[in-house]
Amino acid sequence: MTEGGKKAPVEGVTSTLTQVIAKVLLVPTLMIAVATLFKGYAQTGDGFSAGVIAALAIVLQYLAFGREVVERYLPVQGLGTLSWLGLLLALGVAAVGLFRGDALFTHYPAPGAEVIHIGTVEVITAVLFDVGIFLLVFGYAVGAVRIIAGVIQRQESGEPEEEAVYHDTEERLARREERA
Amino acid sequence: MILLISLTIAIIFGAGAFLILQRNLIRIVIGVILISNAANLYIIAAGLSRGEPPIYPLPEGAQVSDPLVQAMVLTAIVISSSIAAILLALVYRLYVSHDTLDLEEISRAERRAAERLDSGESLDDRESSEGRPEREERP
Amino acid sequence: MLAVVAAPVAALSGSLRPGLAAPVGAGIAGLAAVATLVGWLSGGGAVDVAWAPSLDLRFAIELDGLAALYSLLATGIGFAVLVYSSRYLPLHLEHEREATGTSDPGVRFYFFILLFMGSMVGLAMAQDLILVFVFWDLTAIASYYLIGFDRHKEESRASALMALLVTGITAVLLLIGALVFYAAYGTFSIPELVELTEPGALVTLAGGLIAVAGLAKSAQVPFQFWLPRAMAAPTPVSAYLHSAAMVAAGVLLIGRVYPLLQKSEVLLNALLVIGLLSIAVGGIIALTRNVMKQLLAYSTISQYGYVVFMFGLGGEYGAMAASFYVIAHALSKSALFLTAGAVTEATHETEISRIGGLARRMPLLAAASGAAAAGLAALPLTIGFFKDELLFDAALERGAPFAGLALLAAVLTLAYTWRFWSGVFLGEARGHAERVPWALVAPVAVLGSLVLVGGILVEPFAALARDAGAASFDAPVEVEPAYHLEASPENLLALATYAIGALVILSRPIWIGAARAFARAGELAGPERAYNAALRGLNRFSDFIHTIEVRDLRGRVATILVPSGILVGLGILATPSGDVYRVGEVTGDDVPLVLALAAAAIATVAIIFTKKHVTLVLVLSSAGFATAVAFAFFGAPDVALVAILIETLITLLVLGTLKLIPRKVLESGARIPVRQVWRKGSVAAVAGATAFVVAWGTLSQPSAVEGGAAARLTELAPEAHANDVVTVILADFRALDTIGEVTVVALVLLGVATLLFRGRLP
Amino acid sequence: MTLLSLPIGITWVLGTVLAMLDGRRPLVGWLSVAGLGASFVSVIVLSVTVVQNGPLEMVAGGWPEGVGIQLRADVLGVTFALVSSAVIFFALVYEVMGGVRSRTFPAFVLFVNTGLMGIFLTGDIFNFYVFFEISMVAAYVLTGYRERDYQVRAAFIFAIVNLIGSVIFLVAVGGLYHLTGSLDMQIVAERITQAELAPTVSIAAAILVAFGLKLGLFPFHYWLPAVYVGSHASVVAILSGALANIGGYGLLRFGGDILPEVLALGAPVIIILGTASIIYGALQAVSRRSPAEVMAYSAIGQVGYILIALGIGGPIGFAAAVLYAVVNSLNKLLLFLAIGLRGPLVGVAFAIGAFSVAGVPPAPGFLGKLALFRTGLEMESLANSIALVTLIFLGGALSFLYSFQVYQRVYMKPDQTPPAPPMQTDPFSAGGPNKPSPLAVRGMVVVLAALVVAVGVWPEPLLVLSDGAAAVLAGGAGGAP
Repeated sequence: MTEGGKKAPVEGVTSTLTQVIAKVLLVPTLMIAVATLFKGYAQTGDGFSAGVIAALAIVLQYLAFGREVVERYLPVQGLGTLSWLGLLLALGVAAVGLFRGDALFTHYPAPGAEVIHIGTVEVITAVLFDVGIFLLVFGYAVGAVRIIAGVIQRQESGEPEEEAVYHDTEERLARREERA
Repeated sequence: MILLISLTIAIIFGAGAFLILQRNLIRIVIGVILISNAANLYIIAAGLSRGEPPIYPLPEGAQVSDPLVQAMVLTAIVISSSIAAILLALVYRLYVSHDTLDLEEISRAERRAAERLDSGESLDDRESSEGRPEREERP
Repeated sequence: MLAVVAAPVAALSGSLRPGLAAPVGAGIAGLAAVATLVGWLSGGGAVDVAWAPSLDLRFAIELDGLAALYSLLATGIGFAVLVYSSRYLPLHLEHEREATGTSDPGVRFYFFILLFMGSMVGLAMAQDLILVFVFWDLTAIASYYLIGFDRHKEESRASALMALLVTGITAVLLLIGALVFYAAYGTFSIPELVELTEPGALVTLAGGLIAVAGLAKSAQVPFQFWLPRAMAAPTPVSAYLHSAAMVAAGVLLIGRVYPLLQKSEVLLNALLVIGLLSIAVGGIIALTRNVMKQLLAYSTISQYGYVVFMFGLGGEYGAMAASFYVIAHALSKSALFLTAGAVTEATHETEISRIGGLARRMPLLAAASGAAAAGLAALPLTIGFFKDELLFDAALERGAPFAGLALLAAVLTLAYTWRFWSGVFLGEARGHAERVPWALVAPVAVLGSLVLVGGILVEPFAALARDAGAASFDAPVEVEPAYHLEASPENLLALATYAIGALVILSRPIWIGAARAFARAGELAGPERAYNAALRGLNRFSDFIHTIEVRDLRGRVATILVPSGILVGLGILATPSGDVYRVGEVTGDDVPLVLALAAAAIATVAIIFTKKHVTLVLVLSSAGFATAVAFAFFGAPDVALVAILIETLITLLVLGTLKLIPRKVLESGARIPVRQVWRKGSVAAVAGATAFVVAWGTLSQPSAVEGGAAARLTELAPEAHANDVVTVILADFRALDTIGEVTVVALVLLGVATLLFRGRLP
Repeated sequence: MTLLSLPIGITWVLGTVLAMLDGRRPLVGWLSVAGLGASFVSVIVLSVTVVQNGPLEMVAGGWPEGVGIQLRADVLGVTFALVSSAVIFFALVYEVMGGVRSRTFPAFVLFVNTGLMGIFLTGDIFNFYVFFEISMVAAYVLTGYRERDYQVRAAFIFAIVNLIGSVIFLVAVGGLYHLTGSLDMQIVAERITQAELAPTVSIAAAILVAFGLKLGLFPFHYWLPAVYVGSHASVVAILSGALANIGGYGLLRFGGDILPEVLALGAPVIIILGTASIIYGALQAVSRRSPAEVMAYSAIGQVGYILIALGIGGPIGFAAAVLYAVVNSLNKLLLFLAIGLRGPLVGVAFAIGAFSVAGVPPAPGFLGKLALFRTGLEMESLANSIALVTLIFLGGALSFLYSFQVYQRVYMKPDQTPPAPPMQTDPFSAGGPNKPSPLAVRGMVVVLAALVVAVGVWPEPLLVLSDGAAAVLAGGAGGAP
């Protein structure tokens, strides 16, 4: 998307505009995401929405700056793994109850018991669970975009598509020739 | 209201079905997304007790929306949309190996495969090139 | 006694070393024969343990007279056959190797023939119908592999399949029969059933089903066609199959369930008719055959026809005579088959017309098989004499016409037996003949001498048959075969047999044409032709519907949508729909919701008419947003938020994917002919209508949310330290759903990575 | 409580860990095998407990029933869990022995297992849907495993069709909730009786379609041959041996347990569909040339038997349906694994599978046939009984025919000549299409065949399970106490 081509002047303007907006929006969006995550118990929103919001912030960077720039300046490598770590965290929260002889997914403190507050944030295991989901969704969305960006780059760098597949069918080659 | 909702659901579902019946794979995927939308709308309508959002403090005596269907729909939306993502990946993969997004062409390849089986050949005989290299990791 | 059942297992270990297989197998067979004999003499024994109590299945076996008879045959003749094959098989394999260039160790042979023997013994002893069925099918499996032993020959494979199909499919009738009994009496045990059953339609039905299975296995009309085909097997297999196993299993089954069968007059008469038909068909065709093994095969059909006939005659004599007949026939027939094998080894010929005069070159073989042939033809001083005596006894007991039929049957036997023996051993010498190893002759000699011994010392054999007859008849049997040098009816009939037999043999040129015409008619219109036609027809029909499916059905989603619509429609039609449907009312508050819904519907319909893919995606997302707005008006802000976020994300992903694919490919197949539009449109209409009916029908019902789970969840939310009930449901009450949902999300990422990125996580 | 979570949890956690590792490494492969083995053992322990002490229940989160999601293990559930778990285990061992070719294969297999265990052990209809999606998503990707052209095609067809099925099922779940106000299976079963019949029936029709699609029931079968022929052997074994169980279990659970009245009403339709399936599948299978194709069409037919038994219902009918489903899973596992191999010994395994399909003892198929005939004889009217028994007999005869026609064509050859390559899959080794598969893999399949025979020889545990499962269903609304 960074290549201008014939429409370079127009795209140049738009991309500069997007770049500015993207730069400005990055940090606030991430903050909103974190707020959505921790305030979810009181208000609309939860780990899931928070994850998507945060991811959209990153995606915007991709759209504005292109893959190479983003990956140089932002630590986005390995975010796909992050999603699985998030799932592991959520599973861990789920299993806590089992180790204490309670049912699966028993959250602590128990229903009705006193909850410790740090500021307005309640310290309960359910929040930890939401953090896991946040990580997972964030990792998922960014990961998916990175994959698409990766494939685009593969295509643009002229790497043969066959590399990605096992084999060619005759008819496919014929069709390709026809198009060329 | 019930009738209106039902009609909307029917329209969305019918439109989705129409798209699923198309030949273009992208349209098929969109059709699947649409029928999922219809299902989600149906579920939220299934809890048809509209009222205040179920967030404490609840207004005294007010009708509260059914929170359970909301949770269900949330789950269903997430699942259906992420599955749409995997369908898209499959579509791309089909494009890479068949160089087309036309279902007819793909069915034709399927028919040819069936004929090959009938004539006692292996599916692998013709479609794979000899001595194809193992899929190696790129550095 | 149980050592017998273990035979196949031991054989397997022996067959690991090819050289050892033969002696080990023969040794086991011999031991088993001795064990059975001892077991019988010491009064038998029984094992009865629960097998699968839930289905009332019992592993019930008993060494009664019937079991002893067939076990002795299976193991004893098995022993002879194994000794024979220890020499024959290497020769056979040698020929095959020359023919195909491949070598085959042949251990399969020993494994399956011992499996055959073991299951035959098991079958003989089984007292539980399901157990009978199990062993029954085991014999079918073993015979399948033995008949198809020469795997490279198309003929043997087709024959093996035919034998398996005919006997295997009819075996299911045995199962059904057993279940009919079980449904009525709650037991599979034969002795118990014998006590419980009363004559009536049920016994006729169930017994008839079982009898059909038995008749098919014994190659009786109209199932006879598989047996001659089965001659494609190596000769020892044929010998065994015909005399002591497979075919004998059929009459064994009939003997086993005979106490049940004889409660039905209809069944007995049916047995009579089928027995007679088989005697006639088998006998007449045997007279026309030229290939040795073919002649013997048709003779087997005829001979077991006798046995069935005798069961049909019924009574004390019938039951006992049938058992005795099986012994006599088994000894003779196995000897004759082995003779045929030895002769073929010596001369490399299979047709009677191409050999002759072998008596001088192979005197011992000629004598031994002569004894066997005499036994089959029921000459005096052989055990065969008594079999016919008993036959005549049984027939006479039933009435003079039956005696006449029995006489004709005996004449046929005499004629074709003579044709076989004289054709091979008498006349002028033709062709060359090599020496055959002793192991190919000795078993014939032993069996032949047994035939003679039986002719003099008949009592042991008679005792065995009496015991067996008692088991079949369900009462003690007091029949004593012996020579009576007087003009008793039996003796007169026997003499008549010899006289007419001689006439028939001498008048061969007169009737042979008619007999051939009969055989030819059978080939043209017989059951074998029906079998082949059915097989071909089925395959052709299958190809036909497959073409239809591949051409018209594969890849057609409509094949799901339309039947679904029909199903739902049927459901609606089948149920009363008085005031099920409600229109519901629209109040002023609903207007925003109505507008949002309308927007969603309009945007959705717009998608159909959008051509360009990018526009398509944007219209799609607007439809999604409209739906999200509708969610908000349903009082579901959480849902609305997530819906909007997700919609944004998915729009980006779709656009991204579209970017990966060239525009030309992207548009491929996007336009469809008008005709298809109408067809697809109507299918879509059906789908939409179905959705409408389901939605309207259910939504019209008063919502059961009051008093439902939702209210309690709302009440309990503060307990879980939360204000937003939806969130607490997601994170606590139904956290299992949530974690499942996000697992799907994570899996999708992994899946996309697998498909596009070689499974590396980005 | 832990016992109930283990079958679901073990593979869930392990799958999460393995998703981050390279599944082609043998260590990772064997780790996944160990995990599945542990899961399988936990299912066995759970089954024994359930059979001896009655159902186990647990509400997630420790909330009262009806608030949280209830997990419940009854005999019906554990029976299906047991057989599915076993099928997946063997398929995975098979693939790991032969060499996994994709990074993600073991993880996806573990997640299929997680989803299935969840389905069989949950007592909540929406939770059922969620687990259903977990196993389906994993299966969509697995279907494309090895990524040949025809495998990608298969994956796409499979995904589209099953997504339609999922949506239809989701609608049914929503409808049930609307009518009863609850998602708990027991409560739904109690309350649904008070709802109007018409909407209930339309929901039931939706459920039938959804699970019929999963089973590959005629006329919802069209996706099945392409997928079963195209996909890799171990994947097809999982799809047909484990995943198809969702359909059978779902119909039993939703039909027999939750909507017994509607099931009774719809019995004729179900029996007719089953009949059509048997005839159609068997007729198609007769002339197919490749073993995979024959068995694919056979699968369509075999499903029909389950439907018939379900339609007849009652303790005997339900028991027969469960029994047949289990036996069918084992057959398909064995056959499809054998089809993927070549070389000596493979024929033996295929033969045992074929004998089982044809209902020849001692392979366990005959138990299924026996139970079915017994069910057929249970019909109220004599004419129906005769018609049904004749039909099952004909179906059995055809299965005899197609199993052995193809067996002869492909396997009954002299041992020494290289067998014609079985049609479907690529060889394990890179040594060309006629090279025999590794001995260890072939050995494993033969061992599997022996185990299958063992089930037939000592059927008592299976019978106890199927009878117990039937007792759960025949117990009427709400299932076991």
